[in-house]
Amino acid sequence: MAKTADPDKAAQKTAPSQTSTGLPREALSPEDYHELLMQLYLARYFDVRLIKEKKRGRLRGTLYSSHNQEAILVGALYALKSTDWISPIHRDMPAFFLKDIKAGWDNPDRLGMSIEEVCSQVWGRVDSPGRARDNWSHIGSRANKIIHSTSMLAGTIPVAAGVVYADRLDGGDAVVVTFNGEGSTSQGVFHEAVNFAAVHKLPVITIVENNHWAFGTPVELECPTPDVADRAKGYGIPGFIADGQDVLDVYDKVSMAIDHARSGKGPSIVECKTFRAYGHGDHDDDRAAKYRPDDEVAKGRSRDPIGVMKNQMIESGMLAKKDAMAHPAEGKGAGEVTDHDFPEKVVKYLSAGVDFALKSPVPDAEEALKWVFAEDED
Amino acid sequence: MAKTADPDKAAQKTAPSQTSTGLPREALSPEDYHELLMQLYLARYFDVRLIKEKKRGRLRGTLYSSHNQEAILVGALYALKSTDWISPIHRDMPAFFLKDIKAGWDNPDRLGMSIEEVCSQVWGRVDSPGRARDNWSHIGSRANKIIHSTSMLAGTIPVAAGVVYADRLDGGDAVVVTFNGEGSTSQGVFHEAVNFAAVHKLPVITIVENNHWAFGTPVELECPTPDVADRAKGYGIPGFIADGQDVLDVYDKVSMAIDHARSGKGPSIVECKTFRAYGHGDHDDDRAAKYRPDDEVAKGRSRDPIGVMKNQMIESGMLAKKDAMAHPAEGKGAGEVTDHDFPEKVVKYLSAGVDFALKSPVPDAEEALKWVFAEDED
Amino acid sequence: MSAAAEAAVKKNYLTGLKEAMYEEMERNPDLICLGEDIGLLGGAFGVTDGLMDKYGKERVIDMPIAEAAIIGAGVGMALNGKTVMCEMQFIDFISCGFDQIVNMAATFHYRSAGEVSIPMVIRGPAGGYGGGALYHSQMNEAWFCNSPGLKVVCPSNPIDAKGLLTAALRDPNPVVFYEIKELYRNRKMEQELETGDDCIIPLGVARIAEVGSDITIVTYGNPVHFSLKAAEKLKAQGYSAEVIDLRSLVPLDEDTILESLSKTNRLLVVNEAPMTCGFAGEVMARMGRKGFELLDAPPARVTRTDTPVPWAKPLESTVLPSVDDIVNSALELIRY
Amino acid sequence: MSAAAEAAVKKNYLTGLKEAMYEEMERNPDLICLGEDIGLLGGAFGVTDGLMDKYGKERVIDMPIAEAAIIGAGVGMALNGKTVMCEMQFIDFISCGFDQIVNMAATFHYRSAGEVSIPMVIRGPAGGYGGGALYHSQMNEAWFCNSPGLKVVCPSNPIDAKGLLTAALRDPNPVVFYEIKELYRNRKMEQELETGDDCIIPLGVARIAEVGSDITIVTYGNPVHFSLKAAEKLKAQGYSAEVIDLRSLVPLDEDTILESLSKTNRLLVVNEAPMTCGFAGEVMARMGRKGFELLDAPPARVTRTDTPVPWAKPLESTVLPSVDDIVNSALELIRY
Ligand SMILES: Cc1ncc(C[n+]2csc(CCOP(=O)(O)OP(=O)(O)O)c2C)c(N)n1
Ligand SMILES: Cc1ncc(C[n+]2csc(CCOP(=O)(O)OP(=O)(O)O)c2C)c(N)n1
Ligand SMILES: [Mg+2]
Ligand SMILES: [Mg+2]
Repeated sequence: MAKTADPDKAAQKTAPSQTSTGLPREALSPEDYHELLMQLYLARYFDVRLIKEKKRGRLRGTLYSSHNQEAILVGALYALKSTDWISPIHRDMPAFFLKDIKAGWDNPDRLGMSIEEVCSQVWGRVDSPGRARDNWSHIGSRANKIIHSTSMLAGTIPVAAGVVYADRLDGGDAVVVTFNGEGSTSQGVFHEAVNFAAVHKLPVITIVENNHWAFGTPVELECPTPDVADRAKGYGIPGFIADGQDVLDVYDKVSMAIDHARSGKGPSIVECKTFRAYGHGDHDDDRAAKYRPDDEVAKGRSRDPIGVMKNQMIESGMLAKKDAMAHPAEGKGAGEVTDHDFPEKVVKYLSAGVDFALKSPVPDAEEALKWVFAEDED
Repeated sequence: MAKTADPDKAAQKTAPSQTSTGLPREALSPEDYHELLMQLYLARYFDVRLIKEKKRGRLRGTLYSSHNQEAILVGALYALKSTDWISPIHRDMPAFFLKDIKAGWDNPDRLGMSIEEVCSQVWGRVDSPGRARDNWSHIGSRANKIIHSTSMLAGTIPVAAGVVYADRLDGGDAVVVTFNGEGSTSQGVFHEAVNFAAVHKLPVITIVENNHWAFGTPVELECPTPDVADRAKGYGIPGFIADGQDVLDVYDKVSMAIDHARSGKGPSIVECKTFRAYGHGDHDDDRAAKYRPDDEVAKGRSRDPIGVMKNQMIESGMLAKKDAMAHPAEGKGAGEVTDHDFPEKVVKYLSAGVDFALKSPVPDAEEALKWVFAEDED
Repeated sequence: MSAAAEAAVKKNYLTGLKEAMYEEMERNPDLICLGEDIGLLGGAFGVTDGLMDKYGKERVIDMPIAEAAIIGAGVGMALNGKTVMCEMQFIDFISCGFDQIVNMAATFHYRSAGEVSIPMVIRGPAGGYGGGALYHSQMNEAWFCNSPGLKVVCPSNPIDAKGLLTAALRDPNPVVFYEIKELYRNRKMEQELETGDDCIIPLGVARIAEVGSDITIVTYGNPVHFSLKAAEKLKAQGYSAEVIDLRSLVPLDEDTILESLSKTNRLLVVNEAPMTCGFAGEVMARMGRKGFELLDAPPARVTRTDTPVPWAKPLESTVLPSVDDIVNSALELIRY
Repeated sequence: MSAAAEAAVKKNYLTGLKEAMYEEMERNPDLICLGEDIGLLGGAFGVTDGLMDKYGKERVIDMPIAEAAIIGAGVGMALNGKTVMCEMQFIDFISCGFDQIVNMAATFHYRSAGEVSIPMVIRGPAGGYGGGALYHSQMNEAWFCNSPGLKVVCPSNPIDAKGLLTAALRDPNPVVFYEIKELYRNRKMEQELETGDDCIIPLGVARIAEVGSDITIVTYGNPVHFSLKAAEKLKAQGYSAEVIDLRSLVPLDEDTILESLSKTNRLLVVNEAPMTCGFAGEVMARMGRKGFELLDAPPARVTRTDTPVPWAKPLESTVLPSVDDIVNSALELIRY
């Protein structure tokens, strides 16, 4: 793909096009487009469903919503092979079940976590991949090539670098995609890891979900450059910029980054510009309303990734306007939307996961003392 | 100075020139040139003298030579006001007494450490500014605006940022110059500190003494970009490149960086290209001969900063060829050079410091328990 | 409402901390605050709520997510004449700024032979019992107790929260300050708070939280309250436990413990840090030595098990000390 | 020279470590080494000398000066099937990679419910007495003893250096490994070394370095040798000291200590870490509890004072344990 050689060009926002652009999306079939739209729905529904479950009192703990940032997860993961690795963080819960889901939502052999496992984690049940030992997004699976993060932001990037170093040594061609907020890029370990990856041309793709806020701190106080992708310049690596509301643009830019990585040219940063639909976590919703400009949410919501994708599909004739309106989830907050705004397949799929989780037991108290050391297994 | 507005231009190597260049050096008088040359001699003599003292058995411990890198120290410090702060590290010992030395080598009121204090530190005597509590370059002086570093490379940069933050808050106009090896720029805290300084446009100048080796590791394994100054691009700040063998070029580039900083435009990086004359420390001399290419030292030594400066002064008519040859220290290793290769003033000045240190007592054993906490003073 | 009536208002732990911050910001114009989200947001838990509006963004700095820079920059400000408060959003994240604390801040006064003191408080929410899991539940104070040059403090109630934080903010040394986030908004233990000099609780002075004669329970932080509950339960069984709230670990008030032991002859130490090399063992070691002749039973401890803090409630309960654990250990000692 | 004669050659501590590295690199093709200057240079002290030439720069990686990346990348390699050795150029710099050790590596097996083990050794030169000053003299093992999920090891002689490092490199858990750099090239204590499986010293088994009956001196690292010297001096005064070299702190061989105490009834713990919350106190706490009935005198410790390690010789000597300190403490206990 010629584009990868010129990241600056590739970094420009690209409009969906009729004529050949050489963009990775051109290799996608109409089925892929429909699948992408369906995954956007699924990610969105996961989020609003959890919010509703919490309102209903069936769920405790803090929710870090990925509402409105789904295109980043869906677009990036769609660009991966199943043998690639990922490391999602707090705002990326749907990534755990979206990994490799294109291999079939119910395919028992696909790599990635099942919806049952992810819901079990949300509810702190024993069927969580981590048996509810750590919370929220801190799960992983070596078997499924998902790295178990800690809470410490950016702390998983060096681990990701190590994973692909080992893979390369074993003759593999895996890349790793780490997800990060823009605020996390100020951490020292971000620098150490990206620098190491750049020196060794490791296939590490650092996705920056730039939602312009790190909790209550605006991006200007975290990053001195106009674009967070500019951090790439310090390492002489490509810094792609994607429209985080446009799943196809994310897919294009991440595909270019992967192509760059897999061909041995090394790491890159993909900044996806987006915005945060609610507070930092749901405990922050009220305060966020005070520290954020009034119109920010409304402005952001007007470019809902589901709506953006539908429009592109309508324009390119893949979707009838009428069909597009059958499930009008786009532009709605969690409080406004209902199950009818989502395709039945999505609601059913997720509901099965929730039902499973609610029936999964909490782990036994004695498990707490297990697995401190590896020999404890025996 | 117009140059600061365009760091990329300013970053080019500049030749000494007859016609007006607008370069900071143009404001220097012939006396300044002679003083700079004398300071180069002094820094060099300090280094060779210590090597000789160790050979004579009068000195213990590891020496981290600044031989051949003196132009960086001299040029940078000459560009500072006395109220500015510095933080030297292991390879910068002469910086402690060179700070503000242009205010008069024997001026008791100048800021910077006296040669007696610095020699007392070298010999671990009680007249060291740190009373020989920590070794080698780990001294500082709040009164003299020199930050006390730890061993942890790059660890002083955030401290430097804090120092000038406080100064600015108090209405001061101080800048801070931190000295670092190129290897140190891989540390996470380098990133955290420079990023913070860039966000707040703090007057922090990060000098990178790129001698192409971090102990036994070549720069290519530390830094992925052709120039270490490229790291600046990640922060949207100027990355100046100076010829580290040319004290005037260092002076120019650091002056531009200072001008940029003092006018409120924020931090910058000044990479000074140089080479390491010996091993990492003197314990490494033998091994360095094995891991380094044969011709590296010879090649580097051919552009000795003392010789480079002399040539420029001869060219511009400030120095007679005959006078330049009176003290031919340039191009010689510590083993070859004698006191006669140095101006008498330099030898005398330093000898006084050494004599003083040798007479200074070691600290009392009981002092070891003092000053753990501040109230222990009382 | 009259001034007297207002003074009688009871306030929570968080308010105690907040008042200390406000009063010291007012009293000491050189006090600077650094932390993540402490300005515009007012802190993840609100300890610095409104502080930036009142004192400006130069003195209340919303820092990048960079703990080493937060602490390192704080050290630099302290070196240049400021007093510094660094907030860790959770004390767990202190690990990311660790080197700057133990090697830069802690040693500055020592290695400068007294030229430079670093008046600095590194504070943040700590402790378990809230389902915070591995990275939002830690009590990692032992790391800093083993790093000379740092004071280490942990209040268990609103009066101490305010008084110790005020003392810490006036201390010329770096202080690592553990706030028990589970107590922040606890309404049951609200207290009347003093103001300014009157509120100060000096570092290094323990508090006898409950007077007793059969056993000495030495503790700090949240376990003070479990120990008090345990003391009640013991009372129901006819035993009288003395509960000592250390309040500060470095410096440690050994005299108060020794005095108590001379009465009770039994020592139980309770904290929620991992057992090995934790501060509970340190108290046992010191008392085993200095109080050897006083002890009629082997000194014991109730601590977190040597495991991380897991998330799911039954798991978390297994690893953290409970009232029953304390009662059982105390009974074993008393009946020894 | 015949094979038998060669086997009889005595070797130093550093050679013990080096042989362990070479043998494990040969035995385990999945072993990767990461560190600063470990390849081209062969390590600041030469533990990995020649290793890159033999096994290639993919397996022996000259890392940037970035301790967090060294450890973090090592964890990633371990997660993906490798065994990892991370060298800290001095163990003092471990503070710069602290979070990756205590929160990433240490907890991986626990939080993955056993799915992922991290076979990783973090090793480096440690300890004082060499004029290394604040940042080249540390023994900071207590930080890691208080961080569940890590093993902590410290050999005192060439046989143990080789045997424990081999065991650590075969252990499925992260191990923090303290090498006493003052012993690296000590010629007086050279020993014959075994090879491969035969050399292994299992983690968690203490060694009785000297048999005695009047007092038990528990120690590890360099102070083992001071303790042995102290035992000699005590012998001259008619007293018999048993010296136990712990070799590994986590896991701890409590039985060997208890057994000794049942004979001597006196406990002195010696190490060179700062006193408060150090491992010496931990041994006192455990023995004060489990060995309460065995103790005829208050357990004591000789440690570094709660200060940094200063540079100038008289200062360094003041803060670090000496043979005389040990003798004096032992006599006090024996005569108690
Ligand atoms: C090392 C570290 N410091 C602080 C935190 C607390 N924290 C959790 S999320 C967050 C904000 C993250 O902002 P950003 O990286 O932009 O991600 P976003 O939440 O916006 O997706 C902070 C400060 C943390 N998790 N880790
Ligand atoms: C955090 C940290 N890690 C490792 C070291 C050990 N160390 C001391 S000097 C050095 C090499 C420094 O190289 P560079 O920064 O290029 O400076 P130079 O010696 O070449 O001037 C290393 C690795 C250290 N001092 N601090
Ligand atoms: Mg964000
Ligand atoms: Mg260098």
